[in-house]
Amino acid sequence: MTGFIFENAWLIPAMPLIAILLIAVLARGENRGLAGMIGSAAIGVAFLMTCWLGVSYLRLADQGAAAVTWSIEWLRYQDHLVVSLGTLIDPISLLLLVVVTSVSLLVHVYSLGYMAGDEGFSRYYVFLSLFTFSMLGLVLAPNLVQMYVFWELVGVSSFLLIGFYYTLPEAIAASKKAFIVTRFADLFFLAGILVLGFYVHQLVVAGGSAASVVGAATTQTQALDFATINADSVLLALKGQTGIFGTDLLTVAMLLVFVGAAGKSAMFPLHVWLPDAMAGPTPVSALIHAATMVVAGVYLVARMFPGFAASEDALRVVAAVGSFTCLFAAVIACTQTDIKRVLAFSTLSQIGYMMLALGVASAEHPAGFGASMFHLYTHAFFKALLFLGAGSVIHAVGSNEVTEMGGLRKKMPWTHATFLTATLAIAGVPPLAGFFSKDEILGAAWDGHHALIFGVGVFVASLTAFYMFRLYILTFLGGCRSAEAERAHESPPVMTIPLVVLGVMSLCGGWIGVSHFVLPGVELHAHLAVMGISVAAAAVGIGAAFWMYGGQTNRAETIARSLGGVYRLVKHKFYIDEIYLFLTHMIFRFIAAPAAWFDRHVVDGAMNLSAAVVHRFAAGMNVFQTGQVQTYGIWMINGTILVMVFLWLVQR
Amino acid sequence: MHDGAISTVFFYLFAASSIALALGVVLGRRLLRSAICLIGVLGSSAGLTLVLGFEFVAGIQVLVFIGGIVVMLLFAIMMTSQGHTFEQQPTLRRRVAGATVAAAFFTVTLSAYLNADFPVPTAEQLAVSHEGADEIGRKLLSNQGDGYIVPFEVISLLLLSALIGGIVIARKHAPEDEESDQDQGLANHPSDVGR
Amino acid sequence: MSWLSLLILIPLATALGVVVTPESKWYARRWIALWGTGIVLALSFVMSATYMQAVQQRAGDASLLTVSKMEFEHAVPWFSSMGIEYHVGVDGISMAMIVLTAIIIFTGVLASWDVKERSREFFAFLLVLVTGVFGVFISVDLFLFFVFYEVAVLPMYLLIGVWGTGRKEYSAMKLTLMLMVGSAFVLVGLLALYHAAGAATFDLNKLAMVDYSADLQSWVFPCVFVGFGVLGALFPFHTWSPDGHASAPTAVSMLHAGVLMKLGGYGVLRVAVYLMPEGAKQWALFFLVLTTINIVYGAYAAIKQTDLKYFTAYSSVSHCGFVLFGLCSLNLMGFKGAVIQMFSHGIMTGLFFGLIGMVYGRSKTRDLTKMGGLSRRMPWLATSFYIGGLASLGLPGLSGFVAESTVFLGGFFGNRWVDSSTMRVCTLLATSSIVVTAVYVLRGLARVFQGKISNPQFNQLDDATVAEKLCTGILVATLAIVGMYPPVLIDLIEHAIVPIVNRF
Amino acid sequence: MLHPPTLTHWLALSALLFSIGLYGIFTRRNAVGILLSIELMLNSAVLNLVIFNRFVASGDVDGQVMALFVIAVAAAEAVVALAIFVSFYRHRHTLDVTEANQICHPGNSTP
Repeated sequence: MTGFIFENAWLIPAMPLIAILLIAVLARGENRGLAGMIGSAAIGVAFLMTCWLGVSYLRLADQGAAAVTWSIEWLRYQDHLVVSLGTLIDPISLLLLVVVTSVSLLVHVYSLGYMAGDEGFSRYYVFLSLFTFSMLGLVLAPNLVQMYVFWELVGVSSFLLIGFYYTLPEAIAASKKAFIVTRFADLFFLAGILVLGFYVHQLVVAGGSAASVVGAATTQTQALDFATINADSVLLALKGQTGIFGTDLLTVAMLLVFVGAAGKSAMFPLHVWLPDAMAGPTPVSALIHAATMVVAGVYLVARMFPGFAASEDALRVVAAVGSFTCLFAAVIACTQTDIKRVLAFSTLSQIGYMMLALGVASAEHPAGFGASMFHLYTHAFFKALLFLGAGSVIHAVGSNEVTEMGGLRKKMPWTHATFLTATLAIAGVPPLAGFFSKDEILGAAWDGHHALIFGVGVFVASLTAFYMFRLYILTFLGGCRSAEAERAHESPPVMTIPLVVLGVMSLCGGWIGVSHFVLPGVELHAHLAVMGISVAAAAVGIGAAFWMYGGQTNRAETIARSLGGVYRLVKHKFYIDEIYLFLTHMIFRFIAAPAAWFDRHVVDGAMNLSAAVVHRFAAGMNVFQTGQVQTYGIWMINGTILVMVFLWLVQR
Repeated sequence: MHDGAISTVFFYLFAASSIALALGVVLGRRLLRSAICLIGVLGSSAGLTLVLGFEFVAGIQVLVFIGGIVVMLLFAIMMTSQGHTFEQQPTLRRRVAGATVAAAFFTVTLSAYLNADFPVPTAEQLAVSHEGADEIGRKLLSNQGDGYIVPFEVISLLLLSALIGGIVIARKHAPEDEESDQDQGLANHPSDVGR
Repeated sequence: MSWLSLLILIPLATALGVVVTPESKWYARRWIALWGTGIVLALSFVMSATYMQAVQQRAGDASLLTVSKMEFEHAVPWFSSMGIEYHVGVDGISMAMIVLTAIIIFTGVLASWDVKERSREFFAFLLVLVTGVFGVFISVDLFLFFVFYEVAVLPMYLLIGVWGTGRKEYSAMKLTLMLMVGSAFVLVGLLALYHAAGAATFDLNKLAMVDYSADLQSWVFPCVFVGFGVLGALFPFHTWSPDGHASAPTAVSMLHAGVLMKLGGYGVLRVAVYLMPEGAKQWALFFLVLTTINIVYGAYAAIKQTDLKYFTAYSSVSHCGFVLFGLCSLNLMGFKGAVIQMFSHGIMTGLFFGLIGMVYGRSKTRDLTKMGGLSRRMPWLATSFYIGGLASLGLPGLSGFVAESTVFLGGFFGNRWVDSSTMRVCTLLATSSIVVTAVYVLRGLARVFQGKISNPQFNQLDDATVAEKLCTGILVATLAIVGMYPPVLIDLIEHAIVPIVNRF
Repeated sequence: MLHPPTLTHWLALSALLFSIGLYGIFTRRNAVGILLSIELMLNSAVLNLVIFNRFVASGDVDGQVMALFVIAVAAAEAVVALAIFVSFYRHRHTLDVTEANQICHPGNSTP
């Protein structure tokens, strides 16, 4: 894999980094309008370079090749544990590069309109560029540590962007929550890195001397490179060692990594931060909390897929968590009225879909792997479109509540058209993008004989169609339910053009054979039966939505009332936030407060006690210090005499 | 005064008087009387020095010790006593302790003397005449190896600085207080000013 | 005359210059101090570069595998009857510490730009203090080391007692007494080693040649470890640190938390671990548990603090725990991580205390509950604070991550002498502190800088002055440079750590 | 007949005088009294010097020179002591040394 763009792939993430510096230097005060231009231009260049890279890659004879095309030594822990920063080019990293740069470019452009006039305009673009830089670095990571490094960096840029409106208490709380929950998950990721680092390092060192396990271990073999970890011999050796709780070591390591992935991808039960993260600006939600960052977890699992596949238990956990989250979030989405929250739960559900797809794949039948990547790719476009469309609506109406919208179809034609496209795409209506990817996932589940998962998938497909059309109907159809909605008008072109581009992608994105690109040489076949089932499910969902919300009836309310407690439970997101809040309070009250008290009173008390004892003793000694020179003199002379007598006696 | 018998007599005479008067110095409760006793002790000491044959030193003792120092102490007593010249009796414990220390010191010193092996002077050594004053003067001002010019100058500096120091310590502190100080005399101290 | 002696002579000369500046030109003092420390800073960079060249020239020298090779060595007999010498020299570890000290004192002077009260004594003491710190880092002779160690501790008492705030006398006394007790332990240990080595030399590398009996090491090692550990805020001897830091004036907190606490870790590495590998093997487990408590407990205690300085002080306790934790790992990564953490935490906490001083100087309160929304009025300070906070929670790209990840790997890899599962449990517990750190850092920062402006008086506050911008800018840049390109630091220290590891 | 005094006699006399002075130092409560005792001791030291000059190094005058120095020092000491007494008395209206056991007397602002 040679060529200028391969060997200089680092230029792609470098672009947003340069943008940050330029914005910091140039776009201050009155010039802050420049920030958007600089940021958009830089990411535009990055996008063009990605296209160049993609085209060069497609021209290669060896399809599906993977290579680290550029690297520099970064952090030298010890021999065989040298971390390099590098660029790993293979189909999935290329796919993610395309997704990230294109969506990011569109969001940058869209924000020119959406954020115009905000006093934190240049700050916004700095954060956005920081995020893009980190995400690109994450995607290109050739080793676990680089992955972790940029993993944390995307986390912090997400934190900064959620808390962008830093005077709003809910934004502050949401940003902290997002960071801490994902950080908690990252702890497990880090532990996974430690476990893998130690045991793979052991194998590499042994391989270097005895050439036993890792055949071709050289001094250049680094334990934490994906190339080393994903090697079959290493995985086999890890599977052979016992871990804790009666599982093998590989499963332990992979599960630890998966917890990290689940945190970033907001899988149940670590999903609580994502709905709150909608407190950030809407384009941010589109870019970070829908299209790119939250799929990092999926990407991580895909990156380490050989490990998950080798340890079948870990893969089963992935499938279970994925399908549960997918169902759970879809159910909640049906009851929410905040437009961004509905989309957030829909994101959760779709990421669950991707995890589910990975879970049903295996080394022999990797179809699910391709399907997952395919869905990641299509989802990025239609979900970004949905969020940007929602942003356009919020911009016009000034509220997030669908109860204050309605009837926007005529007033915002471009937004309406593109939003509808995306809704159809996510609902899985042929021939839009979502249909193909969802169909492949269901097909993979079917092929893998995972009946339960297949059932869940179909049911969620139906639910997805239902809640998305519910949202669409409430927002765009019917009559206006508030004065703001009456006055709403279409957004400026700088906002609608990205919508149209994304609309086109949602429409046609599915026609590209991503699965073939990701899994070259694997024979994939379509299932007409599965296609039929999924289309039927979508139709049922859409029909139900129109039946309940289409007319002027209040069937929805009637049903909600008849469900009673169950509805309330779902509406309050199963009270999981409250449980977390309770647990946090418990930690504060029963660990932190006692620790602080203990320190002040016991540890410090002990120190003060020892000081007091010395003081008491000194006070006792003070009796001898009369301050009378005469007394001192008596003691002194007496002492001298005694010493003299003593010396004299000794001498004799 | 090298005549053996006479010097023996004088030795015992002066020794007895100096011990008796010294006891008077430390035991008497009247300061003035103690000071008078001290004059006696110093006088006896000068006599003893004379017995040893050192006329010059004896003269200096009388001049400086008695004529200078003790007179100054008498001034001190006069300046600081306001009628009650009786000194309070020290506590018994203090007296016992002091006596013990003094006795112990005396015992140790004496036993050291008794055990020491001093070169016993021969008769002709003892008979060497001591034309002291000129020899002393030469030695004091000599800068040769065994001369005392440097200590001599140091002592003169010391005396000068003691003189200045004495003035500085005893003078009234704040210059601006001088007028009121003069009104109130010695009984004044700085914090009283302005009351 | 060695280059190294300049490191102690220049601060001393600067102190002298400050003292003789007439009272009418008090503003000249800070310029003198700034120039003096600036020269030291430049010198430290030049020396690091020279050191790196020297290291590359003797790469592969097999005789240096177990003895630390010093550069810029210079020895003059001092008390020759006892074998005490004025013997100075540096290896990579001390070089890194010297650079750290130079950066902190330079920025510390900038942070004290507006000290007007008794500025003569203040700057003089500050410079004497830093002379002692430099002296410790350049000493090869352990007696000299100890002398400088005491020189570094004592001015602290006056600096806190006179220029401090709050319960300053109490804090100053507590700090000085506890550190003195610690140094008494150290002295006992040093004398024991000196005696066991034949009472002929205090030279570190000559002492290192001696084969001490395991019995001796088994009691001297804990003595020295605890002695230095007091300075390194080892649990349960850390309580001087919150009070001391809370009361100290800005530059002193910076220097103290940034550099002086590092003397603890440095001493443990240089004296305890280097000279007594057997003792280290015996005691590693015990101290590992203690430092784990340090890390976790410090972090939890920080959550409940409402005073910004107490908050940072407890976070320092937690972070300094990583230094000692790394040293207890007894392997290459542990030691390396510990040294990186010393550097990183020094810069980071220097930044924190500097910023707290600046914020306090404006808002006149350090109570978290009374602050809010300050980032609107002081964006520069808020940004710097956030970067410092992110570094302290181990964000990659800033130096904290480099240090902590190395320490964690070191702890997880363990060694042959300590039960590996215990090591791993401790490591994972220590690792868990990064979440707690995230909690308290984010809460604290959100309280101070985010939200609505809590007090109408805050609307009048200004952002950083030029001196303050320079001060925070240098520290932030250092954090970022080490974090983004760790080889600058790792190349410097690695050659010095290898001999220590090889002794095990 | 009286025994002619030997060196030991002389030394015993001077030691006795010194011991008496020592006793005085410890028991007198008045500062001037203590000074008197000190003079007594200095005097015995002078005596000792001349005694040794006479009996041990009778050819030299060094003992006498030393005696002169002691006398000079005694004079200097008396001057300073006197000044201190006057100053002390002015502050405290007494010369009782048992009262003088603190550097900073309460109620007495440091000048």
